[in-house]
Amino acid sequence: MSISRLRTHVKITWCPGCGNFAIMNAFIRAILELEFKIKDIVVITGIGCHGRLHEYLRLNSFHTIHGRVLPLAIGIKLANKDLLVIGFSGDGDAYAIGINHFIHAARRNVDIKYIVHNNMVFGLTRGQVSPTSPLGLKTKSTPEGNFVRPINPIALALIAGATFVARGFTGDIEHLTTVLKQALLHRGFAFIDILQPCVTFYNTLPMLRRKVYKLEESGHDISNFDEAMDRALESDKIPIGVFYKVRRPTFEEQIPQLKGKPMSFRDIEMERVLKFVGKLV
Amino acid sequence: MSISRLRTHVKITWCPGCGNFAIMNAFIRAILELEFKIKDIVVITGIGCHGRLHEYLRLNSFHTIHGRVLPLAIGIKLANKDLLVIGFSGDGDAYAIGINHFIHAARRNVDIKYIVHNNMVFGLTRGQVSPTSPLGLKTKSTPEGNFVRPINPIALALIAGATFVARGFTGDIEHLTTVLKQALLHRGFAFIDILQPCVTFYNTLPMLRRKVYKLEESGHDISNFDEAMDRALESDKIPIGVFYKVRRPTFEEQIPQLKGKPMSFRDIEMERVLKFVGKLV
Amino acid sequence: MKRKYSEVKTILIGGQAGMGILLSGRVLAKFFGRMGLYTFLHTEYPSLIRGGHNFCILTVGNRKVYSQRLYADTLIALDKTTLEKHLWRLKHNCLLIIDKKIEGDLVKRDKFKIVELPLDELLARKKLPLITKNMVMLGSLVAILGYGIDTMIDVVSSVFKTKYKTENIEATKLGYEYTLKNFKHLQETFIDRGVEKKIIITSGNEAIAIGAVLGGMKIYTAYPITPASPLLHLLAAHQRELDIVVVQAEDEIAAINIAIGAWYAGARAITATSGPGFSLMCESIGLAGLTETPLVVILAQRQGPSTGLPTYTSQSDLKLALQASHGEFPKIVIAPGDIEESLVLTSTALDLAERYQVPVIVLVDRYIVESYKAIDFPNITPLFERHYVVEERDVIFKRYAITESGISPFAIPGMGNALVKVNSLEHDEYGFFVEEEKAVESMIEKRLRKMSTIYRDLGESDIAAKTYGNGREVIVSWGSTKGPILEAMNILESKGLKMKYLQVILLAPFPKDKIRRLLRGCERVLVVENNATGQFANLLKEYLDAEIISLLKYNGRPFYPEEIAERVEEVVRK
Amino acid sequence: MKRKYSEVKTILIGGQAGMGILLSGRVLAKFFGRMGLYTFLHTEYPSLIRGGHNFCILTVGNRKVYSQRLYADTLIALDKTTLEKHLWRLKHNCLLIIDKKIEGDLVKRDKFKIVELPLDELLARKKLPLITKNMVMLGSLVAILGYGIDTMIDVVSSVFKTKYKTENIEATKLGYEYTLKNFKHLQETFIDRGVEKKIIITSGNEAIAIGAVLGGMKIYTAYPITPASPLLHLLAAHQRELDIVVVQAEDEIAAINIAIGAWYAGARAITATSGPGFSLMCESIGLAGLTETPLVVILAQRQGPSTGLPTYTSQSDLKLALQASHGEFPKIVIAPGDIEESLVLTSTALDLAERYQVPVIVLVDRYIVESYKAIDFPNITPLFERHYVVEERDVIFKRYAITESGISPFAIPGMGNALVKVNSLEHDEYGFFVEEEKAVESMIEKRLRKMSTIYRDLGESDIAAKTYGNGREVIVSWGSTKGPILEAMNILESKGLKMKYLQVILLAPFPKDKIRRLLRGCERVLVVENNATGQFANLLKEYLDAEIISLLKYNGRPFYPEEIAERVEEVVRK
Ligand SMILES: Cc1ncc(C[n+]2csc(CCOP(=O)(O)OP(=O)(O)O)c2C)c(N)n1
Ligand SMILES: Cc1ncc(C[n+]2csc(CCOP(=O)(O)OP(=O)(O)O)c2C)c(N)n1
Ligand code: SF4
Ligand code: SF4
Ligand SMILES: [Mg+2]
Ligand SMILES: [Mg+2]
Repeated sequence: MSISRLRTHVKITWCPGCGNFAIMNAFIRAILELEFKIKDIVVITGIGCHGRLHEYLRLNSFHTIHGRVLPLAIGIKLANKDLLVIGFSGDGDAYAIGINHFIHAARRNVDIKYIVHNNMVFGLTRGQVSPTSPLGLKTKSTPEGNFVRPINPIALALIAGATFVARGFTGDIEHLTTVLKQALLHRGFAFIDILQPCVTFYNTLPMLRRKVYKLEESGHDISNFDEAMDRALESDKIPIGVFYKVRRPTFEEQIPQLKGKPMSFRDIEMERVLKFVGKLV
Repeated sequence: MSISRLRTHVKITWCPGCGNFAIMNAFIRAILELEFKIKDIVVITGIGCHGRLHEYLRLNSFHTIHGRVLPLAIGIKLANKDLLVIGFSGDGDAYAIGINHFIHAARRNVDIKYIVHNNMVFGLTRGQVSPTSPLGLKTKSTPEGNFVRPINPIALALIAGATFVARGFTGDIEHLTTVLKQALLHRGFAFIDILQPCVTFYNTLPMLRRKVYKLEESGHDISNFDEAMDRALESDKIPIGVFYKVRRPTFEEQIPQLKGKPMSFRDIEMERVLKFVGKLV
Repeated sequence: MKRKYSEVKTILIGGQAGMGILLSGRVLAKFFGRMGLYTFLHTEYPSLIRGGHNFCILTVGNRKVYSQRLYADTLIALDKTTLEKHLWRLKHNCLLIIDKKIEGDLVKRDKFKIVELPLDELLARKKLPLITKNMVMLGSLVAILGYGIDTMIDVVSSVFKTKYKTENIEATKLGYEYTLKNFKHLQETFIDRGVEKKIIITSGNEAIAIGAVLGGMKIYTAYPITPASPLLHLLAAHQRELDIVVVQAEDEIAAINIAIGAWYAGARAITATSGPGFSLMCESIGLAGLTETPLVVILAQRQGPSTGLPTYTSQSDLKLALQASHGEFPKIVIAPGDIEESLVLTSTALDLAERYQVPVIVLVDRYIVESYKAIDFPNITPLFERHYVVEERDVIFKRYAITESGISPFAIPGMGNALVKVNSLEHDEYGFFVEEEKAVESMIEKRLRKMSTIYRDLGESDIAAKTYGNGREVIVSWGSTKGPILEAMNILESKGLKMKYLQVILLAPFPKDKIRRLLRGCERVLVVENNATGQFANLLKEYLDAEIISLLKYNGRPFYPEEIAERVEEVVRK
Repeated sequence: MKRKYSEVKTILIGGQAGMGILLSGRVLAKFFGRMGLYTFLHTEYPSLIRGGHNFCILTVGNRKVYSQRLYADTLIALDKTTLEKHLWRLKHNCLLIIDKKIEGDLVKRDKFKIVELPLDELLARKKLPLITKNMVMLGSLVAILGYGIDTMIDVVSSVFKTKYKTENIEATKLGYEYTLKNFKHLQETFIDRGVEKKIIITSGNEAIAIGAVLGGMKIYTAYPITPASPLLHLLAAHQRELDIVVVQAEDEIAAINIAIGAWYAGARAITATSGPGFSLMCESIGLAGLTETPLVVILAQRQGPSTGLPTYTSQSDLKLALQASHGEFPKIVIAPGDIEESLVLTSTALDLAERYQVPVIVLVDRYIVESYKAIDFPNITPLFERHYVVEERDVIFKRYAITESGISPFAIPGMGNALVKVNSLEHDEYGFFVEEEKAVESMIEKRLRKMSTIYRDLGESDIAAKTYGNGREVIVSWGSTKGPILEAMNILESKGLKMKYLQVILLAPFPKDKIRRLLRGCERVLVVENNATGQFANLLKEYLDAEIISLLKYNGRPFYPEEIAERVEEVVRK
């Protein structure tokens, strides 16, 4: 299958040079290479430039309201655990309005994938400060420079209990594709923060190119939590790749009722209800 | 001044033996010992058993809706930076519905104090699982035992950028008072997670007594972030005391307009407005 | 068997929180149920864990009992406060079962029949824990009413599964025997046995749980909040046997979005909350509306605004339910009037949500969900017809096909090969974003046409509105005021005043034609509601020419039938 | 100076996003302002960052211009799409300024006056960047209209502070000179100079900013959202000079709670948002309501529901604004009708909020906040009377003292020695939790009495409603439809049809008596609003006996005066 098999007819409206292109392409490649069953994939996107992705993907999709990608994804997965459920957010979507769901989804270890387009700025609303904007960044809402310390999504995910934590970079599609593939194959909550430039409001590409290095080329042990945390807290250089991966029972695996047919397709068993009502006599 | 000076006439309705008593008493002692100006203290409480605290304190207070203690506290502090602003939450209030505000308040380093009554359960709503409930805990909403990993508030606060991070324990009022005093004297966002039993729904007291030890008695360096993080991630023993303390410019200190009189008491300067309107010609 | 119609007796039980007051009420209701008597149990407690005054009013009858009554035939007082607070409720010659410790100044001994139990002494003697005091009193009551103790022991054993089971049984026996020994002279004959039918005692929350499962709910997700959380506890406790999944979310916004996700993926889901949580859900209700994703939200009202009075009832969220979220989209709002209807309409809500692909809000309140009522063993038939289609072609599904009814075929991702695209932005038939004027208009019009379709389908149905009784004077109400109104009609009828009562169930789309028809020729109506601004009366005003007299109550307490009857008499007289 | 009344000309500028279309409109408006002409600038752009068609319509006149017009006298087309999309708007003999690259099939050359500019060539020759194309065209227009270039250069320099300043000036000159040289024969005389007054060009957002500061706003906090975010940008950029603090919150719930905290501590604060954010704020609006904390929320409506059409206008959030939050509490909802009123009423809102200690919702919309209008230099007087008291005694302040007006004295913590206790639970006069029936009732009644007090104070005032013109036929509207209606009245008057227009500003408490009085004897009214269900018309229906004819528009676009005039003529004729 070629990439176009997964594209709709819809014209892309991202700014030329935007990092979203790389994310889309790497994602399509990962899906194709892993030969997932197309009809069983569901993509959820939040509101933001990143959110338009769903328009371009010939996949089941739900373009939801700002900040609520994760609870929606959890609902989908609980309804039908046979679906491959992938959420996409922007850094505003994920870490400003939506950070509570992020922490809680990570600790639950629901088997969903979460991909954050981190351009360190609010794109669609035309350039305000975001929780990942670096100190000093001048934006429309911080004209004298941001003075609030950026959050560290990788470290937060680790602390929150995510079982797969990675960072991607749109400047290296090959690498990004590999990371995405690993995430898609992980069983449990898989989180990837992808550093992408917003060429219109904050072009991080040159800075990122200078700073990134690959974890897998630096002898990093992805099964070691402490090491993952140390890397997450690095600030001069920016490691990309998988920080941490561990297999823990997923949320669904711990709910006995979920064994068997997906909830969506089950019928009602009358004896069960009768038994329940019987107790009220 | 005696403790009763800071008590209202309102009868306390907490269950006998509840940890909230210790928190209230330690807090009152801390306030009295530090000789703060009573009229300049504002206490904010969220919804939960802990929230009734405001009824018992003869202090300015705002008993607000569930989960929103921190933004309210920030608003108060910005309006009048001369107030000592102290927020109280429960673990549900702070870490379930309110965790986004927690992360963002910590990174902003607003000069407010945040005290969480962590009884690892939802008390007022009669015993459901909370984000800090341990694995296996049977509650009304997890009758077969909680299987979602608890969050680690101390580690989250550290990662989020809080400049004062501590843990208290209601089983040791002396120690709790000392910790509270340090928090109240800290300039910036001071966070204390206080382990308290809920004698009605989850009595943690025996377990806690067994596990706690004091950081200050174990050679802990509160200026060392990495060390703080290591201690935060301990699981067999439970360290109490101050994990981390650093002085960084507060949010307010970085806003030049806030210098001088509190915003609440300022007038309008007409020339400023005229100048602004003049630009629209 | 001789049966006096409408014989009801009222028992009030009160004490401090933690004394097992509410539980005593339920035990007693179960007991009477086994004896073939119907009951209604109203409870009241403050928003505290310990301390504070709790009480419950159990009204018993040999026909269905629709609400508690204002005045008591029997008072079981575990503390002095109970006696002080409720003295005004006690009928002449009322039976008092009290702890001997209670100082008696308050009680004019000649006015009442008094059973004083030396509780501490009795329990100490048998080495029983103090928390079984309430059971001693229930045993005592059983003795006074002339019943045998066996059924009561049965009930007690069924309620206390493990913890303190034997202690509670012992305590019950203790009270029974002590009373037989010392107060046999006070024995009275109680209401004759009623029916032979199988009676169940259920709270509104339990009824909703049954209705939810019968309607095919597979996922329940909520954030705890009074008075909706008992539903969470119940469903969590029984999730395995009911074959459902229960998730406690991190907040109400997460809860409702989990539910929306589940519906999108084909599983019926419900979330329940009360005012504060519902306010938080507004944005997401609009998401369901625009994306035409089915959704059921149960709003159990309590006294607001804001945190307000968390444990007290109210009907003050009607207007918000009708306009929850910015923008305009079709939705259904239904208000069951009692526990039986809560069961049926929860099933119905699930069906309607999927049929019309709209959010359905089920408006109940603290008074419905936390009251207990004896009802006949319900008709357990599932309402579980699915309304989706399966498209096997590998195409992008026309999820928003423009149709005359406004209803587009509903497909589920993963079923069939077609892809299902859903969009919170305005969209074309396939779910792609559009901004062009004509395209926008036609999608908005399609969506709003559903409202007419729903109106056409339901506006004249039994779900829309029902009448009871017949008479020149008319009462109109919605929701939980139904019970007290029906009881008030009983009271009035016994005084020779026949009433007609119109219960409106469907609040959106508003069944204006049916209401107009049912009230034709009627010059004035009394509208009864539990709020301060007459929200429903104002709604009615738009469609009705009759004079509207509002009877409002807004102190967090439900109406008592006596209050309504009194007001009706006032109105009629003037 | 000779002056023809009501001479207006309309210029449409279109091109792709990123071509500086909207900016061109503003530059031109400023230019005309300096020439003593009034303008109204309407803009339209899709919810995208790049690509997609942007356009703006600038209507110019020598008297105040209240809205854009439907048909254009001049078209400036930077791309072909502009020509295709707007051909229908072009008047006969319309002036076309187009990029020479655009293929001319579409344009019937004899119908129009055409200025073709070889933009790429011209710019390349001068080594100017392509993003200055728009300025070449503006220069060209200035030449055709027979103006000198100096004022335009002035305006351009003032708009481009640093970046590309000289390039833009050069480009403007280039267009001016090229046109003078090649198209002097097309020169036309434009509208005569209007006034000598000082005119400012302001958007609704700018007007709100001015009003906010004049009303004493000290803290502005918001989460970015279209179309409210320009207000955030503006206030952030000027926070130091305006002596205010601007905080971008982590979400709308944080924003509104920061505002509530600020008000509690005595600083006036505002948050602004649009539908999705407002829906999220509902719970907190109830918090302000119950705790009687003043609050001002600006709701800039856009087309919903849900994410909907983020960059398009709507008036569909009225009902939510009226019932934002569960429960019942007094609130004020005011809807400015235009940019001038947005300024004044924002100040007023701050004053009313503190005076009555209620949440005040200022309902504007995308059409008001993102349109630009030439207005006379406003009367810059602050509305900054404080309404709090200072209690020096060391007591717990009776923050909720029961008063006849319902308004309790307002104190601020830290001012004076009294302690101020505020409670989201129902409370007594001191702010302590109460559940007792009588106490609850009297506090609810006290709060609701404020609604009557506000009604008494404002119901007959100018803030309630205003009328314009006089005639048998009546139009009623609220909010931003005012502009197009006033223009429609001009059109109709020129055809001999005089209209009366009633603008309702206060939506809660609804000024029913004033409206009834102003519409006495009127048999039918045309209600104009930007939504699909006639939310305001339904409200009016409750209070008015006249026949209501609704003119609705719900495709995200504002009304054009021509559409309204046409509908009026239809109604009158039939
Ligand atoms: C409740 C709500 N608040 C605000 C918005 C406005 N909004 C749309 S996208 C966005 C943030 C965009 O930033 P990010 O998530 O980083 O996405 P990007 O555009 O950078 O990809 C905001 C605040 C909204 N749609 N809904
Ligand atoms: C929006 C909203 N959701 C839910 C509730 C119900 N509620 C009240 S307190 C509480 C949690 C209590 O737990 P915690 O914060 O740990 O406080 P505790 O009672 O244990 O001190 C909840 C869910 C509410 N008041 N508001
Ligand atoms: S604004 Fe930034 S994030 Fe959005 S499409 Fe353009 S470059 Fe990409
Ligand atoms: S329920 Fe628990 S937290 Fe609440 S008062 Fe009782 S012991 Fe304390
Ligand atoms: Mg971003
Ligand atoms: Mg707790």
